[in-house]
Amino acid sequence: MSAIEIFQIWIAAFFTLALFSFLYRDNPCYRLAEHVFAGLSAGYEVGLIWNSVIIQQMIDPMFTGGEWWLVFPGLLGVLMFARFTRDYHWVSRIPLAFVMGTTAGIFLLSELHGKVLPQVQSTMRSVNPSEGIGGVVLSLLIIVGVISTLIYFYFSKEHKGVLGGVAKLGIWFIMVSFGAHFGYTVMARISLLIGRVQFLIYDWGDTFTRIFS
Amino acid sequence: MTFAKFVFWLLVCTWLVPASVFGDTIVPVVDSTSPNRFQDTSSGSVTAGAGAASEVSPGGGNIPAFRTQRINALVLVLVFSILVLVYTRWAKKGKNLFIRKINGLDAIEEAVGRATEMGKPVLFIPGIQELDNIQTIAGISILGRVARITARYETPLRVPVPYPMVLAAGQEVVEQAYIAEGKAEVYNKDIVRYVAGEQFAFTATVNGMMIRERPATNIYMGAFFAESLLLAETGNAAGSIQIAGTAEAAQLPFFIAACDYTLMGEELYAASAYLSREPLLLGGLKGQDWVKILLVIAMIIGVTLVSLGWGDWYLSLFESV
Amino acid sequence: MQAWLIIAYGLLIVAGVALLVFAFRTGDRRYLYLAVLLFVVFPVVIVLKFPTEISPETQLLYDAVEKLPDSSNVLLTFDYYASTLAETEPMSRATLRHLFRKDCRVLTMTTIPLGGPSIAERVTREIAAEMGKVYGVDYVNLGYKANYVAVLKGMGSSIEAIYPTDNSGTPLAKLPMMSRIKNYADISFIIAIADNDIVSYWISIVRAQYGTPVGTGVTAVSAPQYYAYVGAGQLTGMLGGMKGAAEYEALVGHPDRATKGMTAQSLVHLFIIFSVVAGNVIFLIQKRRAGAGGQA
Amino acid sequence: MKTTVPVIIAFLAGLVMVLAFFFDPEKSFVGRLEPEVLRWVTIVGGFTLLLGVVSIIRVNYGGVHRRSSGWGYKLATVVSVFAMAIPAMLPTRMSPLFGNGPGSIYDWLFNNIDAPMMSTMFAMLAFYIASAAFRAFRARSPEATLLLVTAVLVMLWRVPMGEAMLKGIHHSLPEYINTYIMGGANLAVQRGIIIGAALGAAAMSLRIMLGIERTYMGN
Repeated sequence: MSAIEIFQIWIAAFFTLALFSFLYRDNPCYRLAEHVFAGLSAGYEVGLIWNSVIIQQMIDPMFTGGEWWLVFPGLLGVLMFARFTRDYHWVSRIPLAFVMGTTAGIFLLSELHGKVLPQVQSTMRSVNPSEGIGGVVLSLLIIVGVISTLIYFYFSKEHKGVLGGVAKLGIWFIMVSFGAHFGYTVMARISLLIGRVQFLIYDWGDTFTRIFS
Repeated sequence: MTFAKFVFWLLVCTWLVPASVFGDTIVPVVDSTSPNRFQDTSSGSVTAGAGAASEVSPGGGNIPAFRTQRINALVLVLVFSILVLVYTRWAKKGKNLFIRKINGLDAIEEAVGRATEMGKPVLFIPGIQELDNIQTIAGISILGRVARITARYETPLRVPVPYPMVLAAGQEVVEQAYIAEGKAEVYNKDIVRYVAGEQFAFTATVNGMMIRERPATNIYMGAFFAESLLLAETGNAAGSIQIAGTAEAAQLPFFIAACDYTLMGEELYAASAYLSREPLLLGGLKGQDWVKILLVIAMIIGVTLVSLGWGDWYLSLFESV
Repeated sequence: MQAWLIIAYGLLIVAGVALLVFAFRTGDRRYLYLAVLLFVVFPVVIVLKFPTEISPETQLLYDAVEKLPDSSNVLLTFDYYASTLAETEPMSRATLRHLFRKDCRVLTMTTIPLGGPSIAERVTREIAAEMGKVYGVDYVNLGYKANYVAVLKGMGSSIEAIYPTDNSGTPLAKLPMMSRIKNYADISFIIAIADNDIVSYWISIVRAQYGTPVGTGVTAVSAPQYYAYVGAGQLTGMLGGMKGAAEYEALVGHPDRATKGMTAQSLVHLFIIFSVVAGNVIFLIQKRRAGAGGQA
Repeated sequence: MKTTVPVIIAFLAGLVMVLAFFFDPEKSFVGRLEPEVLRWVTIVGGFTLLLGVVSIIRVNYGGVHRRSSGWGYKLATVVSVFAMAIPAMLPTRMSPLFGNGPGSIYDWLFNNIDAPMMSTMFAMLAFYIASAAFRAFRARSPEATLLLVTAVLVMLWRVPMGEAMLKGIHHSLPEYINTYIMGGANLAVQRGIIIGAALGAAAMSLRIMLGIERTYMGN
């Protein structure tokens, strides 16, 4: 293990411990780690966007690929800075509207086509007794669960009477699902912590033996 | 735009214009198996993508390059748009539309009031995604409504955002809200501020903010992932009232566990309409409800047909390629 | 089991219960944090080994590797981010040990841009040093290339076209091992270790279109969705989460981090369940008392 | 003008995406326009990043300049931004330390400081999930009890010791949990939420495209 490797492990160990210390209380070490973390990740974003967007998707295609029209999205981006002016403040809404409109157009169809259709389709399951008792129970559970959950979200009527009953069933289903999901996730989170603790004990701990031997 | 105009334009644009102007059959068939294309499909199914590409050509009839196998999506979009717009139009005419109470949303005004009394800030987080996610846009719309309330009471507002376009949109929305309430002089450019573009760096900063400034109210509206519980637990420890809303089904259990109120799934999208009390926006919710009923009916028909063994043709109507 | 181990773990449990009582009494969640920390650190330092029952999916992967002719060419992927190292890295280490022991030639690659290549370098070099293997002869790290679908498909015709050089910039032509590996046809087995959906691409592109058998190691969260593939024979074996990794370590006969982590994982998990149940019992007792008080 | 132009632009941008969905990506004009529009969005976003940098520098440098409380931390943020961003923006041909490839300063800072901190924040969830479970899973009402019971059952099922215990109660109990709770009730609810949310998102998209919802312009 070289000196530089030991140094790297110590840096990582310091920031790891500094962040963990927040669990006890806010303190200068956490504050330092938090501020460095924020700065680095903003810088990371700048480096990423500069290299993968500005250079690779705009400058390179413009100058080496001859795609001169990419100057327009560039100008559209510049309009964003109109917000710093007094009279043409509203112009910055144009790039925003462009981005929001595109997002809306994509989601209108990706949600209806990519989510609603396949999810509705796979809910149409057979409840024919030939599926066996287990199969029928499972199908019924899914069909009733989907429908009652959808009804729970129905906005147009007060949840009373039959509607109220179905919505109540919906909330029971929702609770079972949330409990299951929560319980299922616990283990994965624990293994993340084990990973950090193993880093501290094995890797960082190892550097002590190297230093003192 | 009125409903009739919309349908007219939709028809013109989806059928006639492309058919006569844009659809060119001159371009030779490009190798449809080029791998780059699959990256863009959100379905994640590689084979489906390949199948879709090769099935295209002649089925389109006289409309070149139209993907006939997506006609079911077109029907769904049309039915959906018509229902939403019919109700929007009725709402505009002044028809009284009933919308049931949504607890989490009624709590917002109360929670802001509490912050005002305590003289502490309201913290609003419009999710951790960029403006290219519709949940972020929903979050930004809700921010506009919340900013009106904070402007009215002159309650301090903090909006840390993880991405620059959300920053731009957020600043615009908040500034306009303060102007609309006649409180332009209270507005400050740093209400909405950019904080670290990475999920966990953002979380670390916001957590620090929560413990140091102890906001009276935390509102989370938008797309959240693993950081949902990190934020909500810290807010809970800091003693803030917390209201969350997200359409990420996987994060709902954690918000439910740590927040006082949670808007689930579509309630997030309904929130901006609900808070605005504008009939125009509320009308849309009614239309949406109708589609829901139609889908439930469609499912029941489907289950019956499939159980009787006659369902294959019916299921194929819902095929998404 | 030695007596002192029993005493040590007995004390640990007593401490856990005591912290839980404090947490309940004071409402201060930091007692709980401390208990969780204790239950994670303790088993990592003082190892207590539970017998491991090998699941059929793990056995399937082990057998598939075991049946490979000696000196086969195998592709091992490092498709995971640094955040899931605890589950995935032990899988890489255990499979790598097994492959090297069988004198397989190991080719590694990653579809994760940041972190992926350096994890692959670190792990392979460490295990290679341990087993006396030589870079370029026994193993090669290809590193990362963008656009994974194109990469996965392109390697079917020519690996060199996608990766002209290895991760450190050496042309593949200069690495002796690569003279015998041109594309998937020269690779006998693929082990994809991943914390994301990439495994389904290894199945649908590589297994389905080129016929090379694929085995996998995935995180516990995503494991359930891959059982169906194992059942259908599209995946030749699977390691699920830290448990799968621990099982493989047991099979290879070299217990490592996963085996040590498993005890911690089970203990913390059981502690959380216990704390929830105990919290409710106390809550119900208090409620009953308050109820009785109210009526009197 | 101030609202009409943005509304029209939003409508047209959305329309391109809607049309592109129905037409062949290579054989139609809109189909080929789609990736171009998406690239434009990316580039606009790239330019906007400068706004973000201005914001983070103003908030932090302002504090340093005024020597307000905690200005030292704010200085750390400013220094970190530049330490990461500037070498990454310089071309690699000047020095292998520049750019964002392996061996660059950018790569080193990411692997040795950023990545460990990301993993650590992620790992803190273990503590939070324990305390959230302890506090929230109480049998306060019938609904909360349902949540509690399923959570405990599923948690038991996930560890070998717990699974053995469940098997002791009924030999196929673990299998039932997998089939009927995870693959039944849980799947059904996720599906219901996904369908409902998709309808909500589609309605929201429609409102934006048609200029009914224009909060982003202050209306």
